[in-house]
Amino acid sequence: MKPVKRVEFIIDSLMVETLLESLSEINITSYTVIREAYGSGERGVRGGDIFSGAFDNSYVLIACTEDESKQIIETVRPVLKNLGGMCLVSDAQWVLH
Amino acid sequence: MKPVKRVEFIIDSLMVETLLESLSEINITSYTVIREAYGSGERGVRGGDIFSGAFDNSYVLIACTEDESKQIIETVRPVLKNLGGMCLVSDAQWVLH
Amino acid sequence: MKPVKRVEFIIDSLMVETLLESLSEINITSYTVIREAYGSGERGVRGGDIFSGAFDNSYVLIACTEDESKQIIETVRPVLKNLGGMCLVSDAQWVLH
Amino acid sequence: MDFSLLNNLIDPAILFFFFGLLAASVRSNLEIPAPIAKFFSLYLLIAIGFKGGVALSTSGFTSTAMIGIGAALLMALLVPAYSFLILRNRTNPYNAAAIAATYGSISAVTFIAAQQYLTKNEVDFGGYMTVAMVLMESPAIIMAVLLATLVRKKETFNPAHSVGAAAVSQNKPISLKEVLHEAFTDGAHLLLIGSLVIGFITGPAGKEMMAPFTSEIFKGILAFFLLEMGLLVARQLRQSKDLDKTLVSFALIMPMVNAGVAVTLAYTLGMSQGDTLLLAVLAASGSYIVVPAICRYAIPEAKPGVYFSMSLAFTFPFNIVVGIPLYYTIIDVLWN
Amino acid sequence: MDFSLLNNLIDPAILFFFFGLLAASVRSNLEIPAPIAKFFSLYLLIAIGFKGGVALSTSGFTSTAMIGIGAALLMALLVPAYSFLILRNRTNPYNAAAIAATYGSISAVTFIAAQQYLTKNEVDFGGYMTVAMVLMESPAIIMAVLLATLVRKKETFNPAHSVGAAAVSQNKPISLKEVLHEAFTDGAHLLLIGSLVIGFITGPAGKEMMAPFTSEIFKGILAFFLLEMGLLVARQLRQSKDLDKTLVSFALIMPMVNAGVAVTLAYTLGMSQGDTLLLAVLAASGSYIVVPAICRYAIPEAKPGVYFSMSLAFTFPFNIVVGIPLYYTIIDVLWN
Amino acid sequence: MDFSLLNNLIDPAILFFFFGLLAASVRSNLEIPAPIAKFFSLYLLIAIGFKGGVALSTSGFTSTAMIGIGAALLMALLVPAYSFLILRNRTNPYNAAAIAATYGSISAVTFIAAQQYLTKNEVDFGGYMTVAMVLMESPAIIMAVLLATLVRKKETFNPAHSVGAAAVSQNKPISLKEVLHEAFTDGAHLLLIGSLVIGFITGPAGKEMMAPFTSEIFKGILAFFLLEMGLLVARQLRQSKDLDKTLVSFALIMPMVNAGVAVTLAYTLGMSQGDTLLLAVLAASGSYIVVPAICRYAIPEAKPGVYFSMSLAFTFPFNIVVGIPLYYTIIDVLWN
Ligand SMILES: Nc1ncnc2c1ncn2[C@@H]1O[C@H](COP(=O)(O)O)[C@@H](O)[C@H]1O
Ligand SMILES: Nc1ncnc2c1ncn2[C@@H]1O[C@H](COP(=O)(O)O)[C@@H](O)[C@H]1O
Ligand SMILES: Nc1ncnc2c1ncn2[C@@H]1O[C@H](COP(=O)(O)O)[C@@H](O)[C@H]1O
Ligand code: NA
Ligand code: NA
Ligand code: NA
Repeated sequence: MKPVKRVEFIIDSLMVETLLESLSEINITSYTVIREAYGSGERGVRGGDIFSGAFDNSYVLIACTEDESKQIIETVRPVLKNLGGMCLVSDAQWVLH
Repeated sequence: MKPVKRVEFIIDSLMVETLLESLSEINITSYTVIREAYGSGERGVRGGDIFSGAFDNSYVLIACTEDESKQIIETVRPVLKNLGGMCLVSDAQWVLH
Repeated sequence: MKPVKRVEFIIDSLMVETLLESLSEINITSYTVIREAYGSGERGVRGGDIFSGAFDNSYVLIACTEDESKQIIETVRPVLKNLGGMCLVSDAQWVLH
Repeated sequence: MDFSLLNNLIDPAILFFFFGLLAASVRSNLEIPAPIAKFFSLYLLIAIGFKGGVALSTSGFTSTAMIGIGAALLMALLVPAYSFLILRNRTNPYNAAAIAATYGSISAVTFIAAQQYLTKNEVDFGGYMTVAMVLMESPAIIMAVLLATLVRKKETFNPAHSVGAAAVSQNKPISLKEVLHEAFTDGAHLLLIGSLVIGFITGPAGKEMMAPFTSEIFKGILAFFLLEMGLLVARQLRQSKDLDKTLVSFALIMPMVNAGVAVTLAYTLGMSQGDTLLLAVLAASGSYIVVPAICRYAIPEAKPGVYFSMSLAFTFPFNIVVGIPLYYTIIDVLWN
Repeated sequence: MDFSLLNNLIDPAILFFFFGLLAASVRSNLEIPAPIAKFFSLYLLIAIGFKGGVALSTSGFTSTAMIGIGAALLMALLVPAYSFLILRNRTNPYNAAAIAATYGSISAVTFIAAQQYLTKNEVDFGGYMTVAMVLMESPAIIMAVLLATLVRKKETFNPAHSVGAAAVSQNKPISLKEVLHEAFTDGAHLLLIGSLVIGFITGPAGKEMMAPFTSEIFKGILAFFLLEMGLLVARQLRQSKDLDKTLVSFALIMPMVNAGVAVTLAYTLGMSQGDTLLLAVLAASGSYIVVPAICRYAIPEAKPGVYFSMSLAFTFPFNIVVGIPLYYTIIDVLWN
Repeated sequence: MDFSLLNNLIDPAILFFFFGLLAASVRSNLEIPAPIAKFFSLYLLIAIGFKGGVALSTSGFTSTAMIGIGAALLMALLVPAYSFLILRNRTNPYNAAAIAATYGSISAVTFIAAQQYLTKNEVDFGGYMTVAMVLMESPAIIMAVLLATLVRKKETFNPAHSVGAAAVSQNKPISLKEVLHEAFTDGAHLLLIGSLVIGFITGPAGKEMMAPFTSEIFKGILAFFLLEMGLLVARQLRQSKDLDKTLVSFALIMPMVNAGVAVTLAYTLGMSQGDTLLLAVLAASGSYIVVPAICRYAIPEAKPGVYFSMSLAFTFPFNIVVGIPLYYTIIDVLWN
């Protein structure tokens, strides 16, 4: 087991692809995405309806080192600022295999 | 970054709407829901089949202050008691944007 | 509230059923599964396409005691080794009900 | 006309059901995505309700219709009553109440399979039997809730017996009003009623517009859905290995008993052969959609795994494979 | 021929819309799985686009077609312009711009309902009106973005007024180029164009191959989709209880104003009755798919809840239930 | 009859494939929800299997059928054998084995496209070719597993070469028995077999019941599915920018080589033109569903990205766009 940072964020589904591309540019290529999350926040209710995914959120989970987590945050923050969402960072143990 | 509580719970999908309404009454209006989780617990296997969502669980994630987390727990607990499910609370850092 | 371990792992959807059966043999029968996660890791992009679920990941969450968490890890590790995926362990508080 | 078992079995839709059973039992990774299966289930409800409504709009509420509907309502009260009496001392009384509700109510897919069987054998039946089906959902649920309340009252005097269950029930038992709300607003139930009413209002003109969707591709979607049912039944069978012998026997024998009562009743009332088969199938089938969904709230002390498995893993395939042709063979002998 | 309101309402598809409204308002748990609803929405776009393309391939781009398309384009510029002028001082100016775009653009489902209405009443209409619909999507969006840019410029001189909004807008406002890219590559929009072109290329031969899918089962799928729309509208209505009275009035009155302008224009240009109804409906309807999707990026200062609710919860049902037969009744009087 | 490239391309289903390619390449947000795409894929398997079974039930297992099936089996052994020999030294040997399996097996959608092409050009073909398709899935997989085992044995003697791969393989390599189980119980494979058998059992009577679903709306659903395939191919192409030149050439040239071998074989055996095109397309196409799903377990040392991309992003579009009309033109010349 090795200590890692567990970065999770909720963003607009339409931004996921773009964001993952930005992350791959800073060599973050490991992640997990769960589509079709919906929710509510400062900008009101979002998702749960059918319209072209435009109002759907996605949940993204990344396990990484502390340094990487900082880089991820810097990449995600402007997206959150512009289009809403949230990002949490917590501690976890990575099971080596 | 600001420390927050990360409250997550699994409840029967049919209760999600009602529960979110109860939460909004105590001014908790930020949350994320992932539908179509399934699982197993004390009450046996639940979900994964097709029947009208009746046996489906939903996963709800809320980032909030410690005080809010206590209020949420009090709202969720009776639902868990009646219809099963689980609720976990952990620590996280909220990325300010 | 009682302290628990929060074990979460991402594995190939096709392995979920088999794995859950292995877990039930060691008396771990409480879990939550979210299907249709997709992601990327050492083995490249996985999932997000339509083909028979073969490339889809699933997200599994288990709240358990520390001892149980060790057993779970031992059961999951060979699957991760063979077919990829990841497993994180963190701390949480279980809301009693 | 050959009403043999085999004749029923070579229907492609039924064969897809067997194929599903087989695929799941060799542990194939074949699966119908859940949203698709839900869609099929909604589709079948719409199609069956709509067609019933249209049929009703041409036939009207004749006395034949009233007799058919009345007989169905009677069965919806009788079946849960005697089921509960039979099971009360043989299993946990809460389970008994929930099982009573399950068997008092109906399985729409079994009803559809019976209609297909009749159509194939060119036997007529009335659109009002769909109304009968709709009306059979709720009485069973209400009876079961009343039974459970009765059990709960008894338990309070005798708390030593089942501490766990009593603890649950003390915890704000759901009111009959809430149960009725759940029963009537349940999606599947409401959709059936809505489609029936729409079919009734729009009549043959509406039918013509909707026919390619609600009638022509019906068989194909039914086949697809039965494939999913086969997969599901086989998986449920695997999970219910440890189901009580008594309950398994109940799930396999009661359909015949209930069908027998229904056939006797229909015979006495002079119902037609087609309507009689449908009544028999309504009585013989158990709900695995609406009732389990409601009983979880209404009778939280009962184990969903039990009544759901009985109805889905045993009674459903029994009726599809053996029951329908069997009941019809008997009806055919009696009526001629 | 009876163009009464009732005649429109007894269409099964419209009845399913009402049923959806009802089911959601009694808080039924009825729901169409999201992927299915998305599929229906894609299906309708393909079917409508394809059929329009086929129709166009037989009629060709005649002067009648050009007039219809031209009139639509004019409406797509006029509607957002005067809508913005009306709303500018009555609500937040960013909201005003987004609402202008919403009403300048169109609702494909309303268009489909109008086509169904015409077909049922055996009134002809041109395939080029589908082209007109497609072309109406973008101008409104572009105008709205320009308006928002204007508002943003003003705000910078007068920052005290709306600090929050200004803060957002300073934060890299999206460029017109990006907006255009979003507008043209939006899935719904592109699919409509693609299907139109494919229908045009393959013509009647293609139609024959595709007809069972794109035409015959169309009504059934439309009924299913309108059921979902009913559920959605009712839920949206619940969420928009606190919507400003002014905006609600706008959402209910403007459709009639826009239809009136469109009918006048069509009358002047000598368009046919069928084409005129379609033009009126295009003008009267508001977008709840493409435009809200794009405005979130293009005018992030506006509240999606507002314009989305206005168009979905008020204007859409108004047009479906009252608007279409009303506009046609007027057209029928004027033209004869 | 005009077997030109253009004639194939103006099929609406093929045009939707191009449209999908285009939409994804302009980075549209157009997407078919995954469960819907999976449903279409299941639907196509059922429809194709069922129709093949019905055809077989009328024609029976004649010697013509046996020759067609035999030829297909021969191709299923030949193609992986020579593919492996060609690739062995040009890429990682595990990848070579997996690619061999991929190309030895088949693409059902390509097969369907070829059937559509023949139907459109009014050329007959036998239902047994569907049996041939089904039988071609497994031999290729078995061969590939045997090849991989061979490679593994060699590696153990020479561990320095590829430490990583050896490490993986030491880690409980999956047994041939397990692989066979996976291959035969794979959902797609099993569904094809099941539908074939059901079609065979129910024959023309079953066909009549199922036709509106399995035949009439087939073209529309195929169009929808090919739209999704277009989106997917374009995205896969983007991801496989760094694919080895050698492998890309293989993916584009081998289809023609394999088709050539198949045509020669068919010519020698005196097969009909229609059957020959189908055999050529079976030989020329590569699997991107069943084989990649199984190779991940059976040959974990190989990179799924590689063989999946080759077959989906290069070979599939090549066959759909160029291959089918090209092969048929050649066959038409040779046979007349
Ligand atoms: N405190 C929170 N807890 C959980 N999810 C949140 C929270 N705040 C925002 N979200 C999610 O992020 C999305 C956008 O948030 P916002 O930008 O605040 O409207 C919401 O629709 C939620 O899904
Ligand atoms: N220990 C656990 N870990 C993860 N999920 C759980 C756990 N216990 C319960 N759940 C989830 O909560 C649902 C209801 O639990 P129960 O009321 O215990 O049957 C289950 O179907 C699971 O999805
Ligand atoms: N660091 C990570 N963070 C989040 N998810 C991961 C990570 N590494 C692997 N995964 C998930 O596990 C799957 C298999 O990983 P791998 O075996 O590394 O290819 C990926 O497709 C991801 O969904
Ligand atoms: Na019954
Ligand atoms: Na408009
Ligand atoms: Na091949």
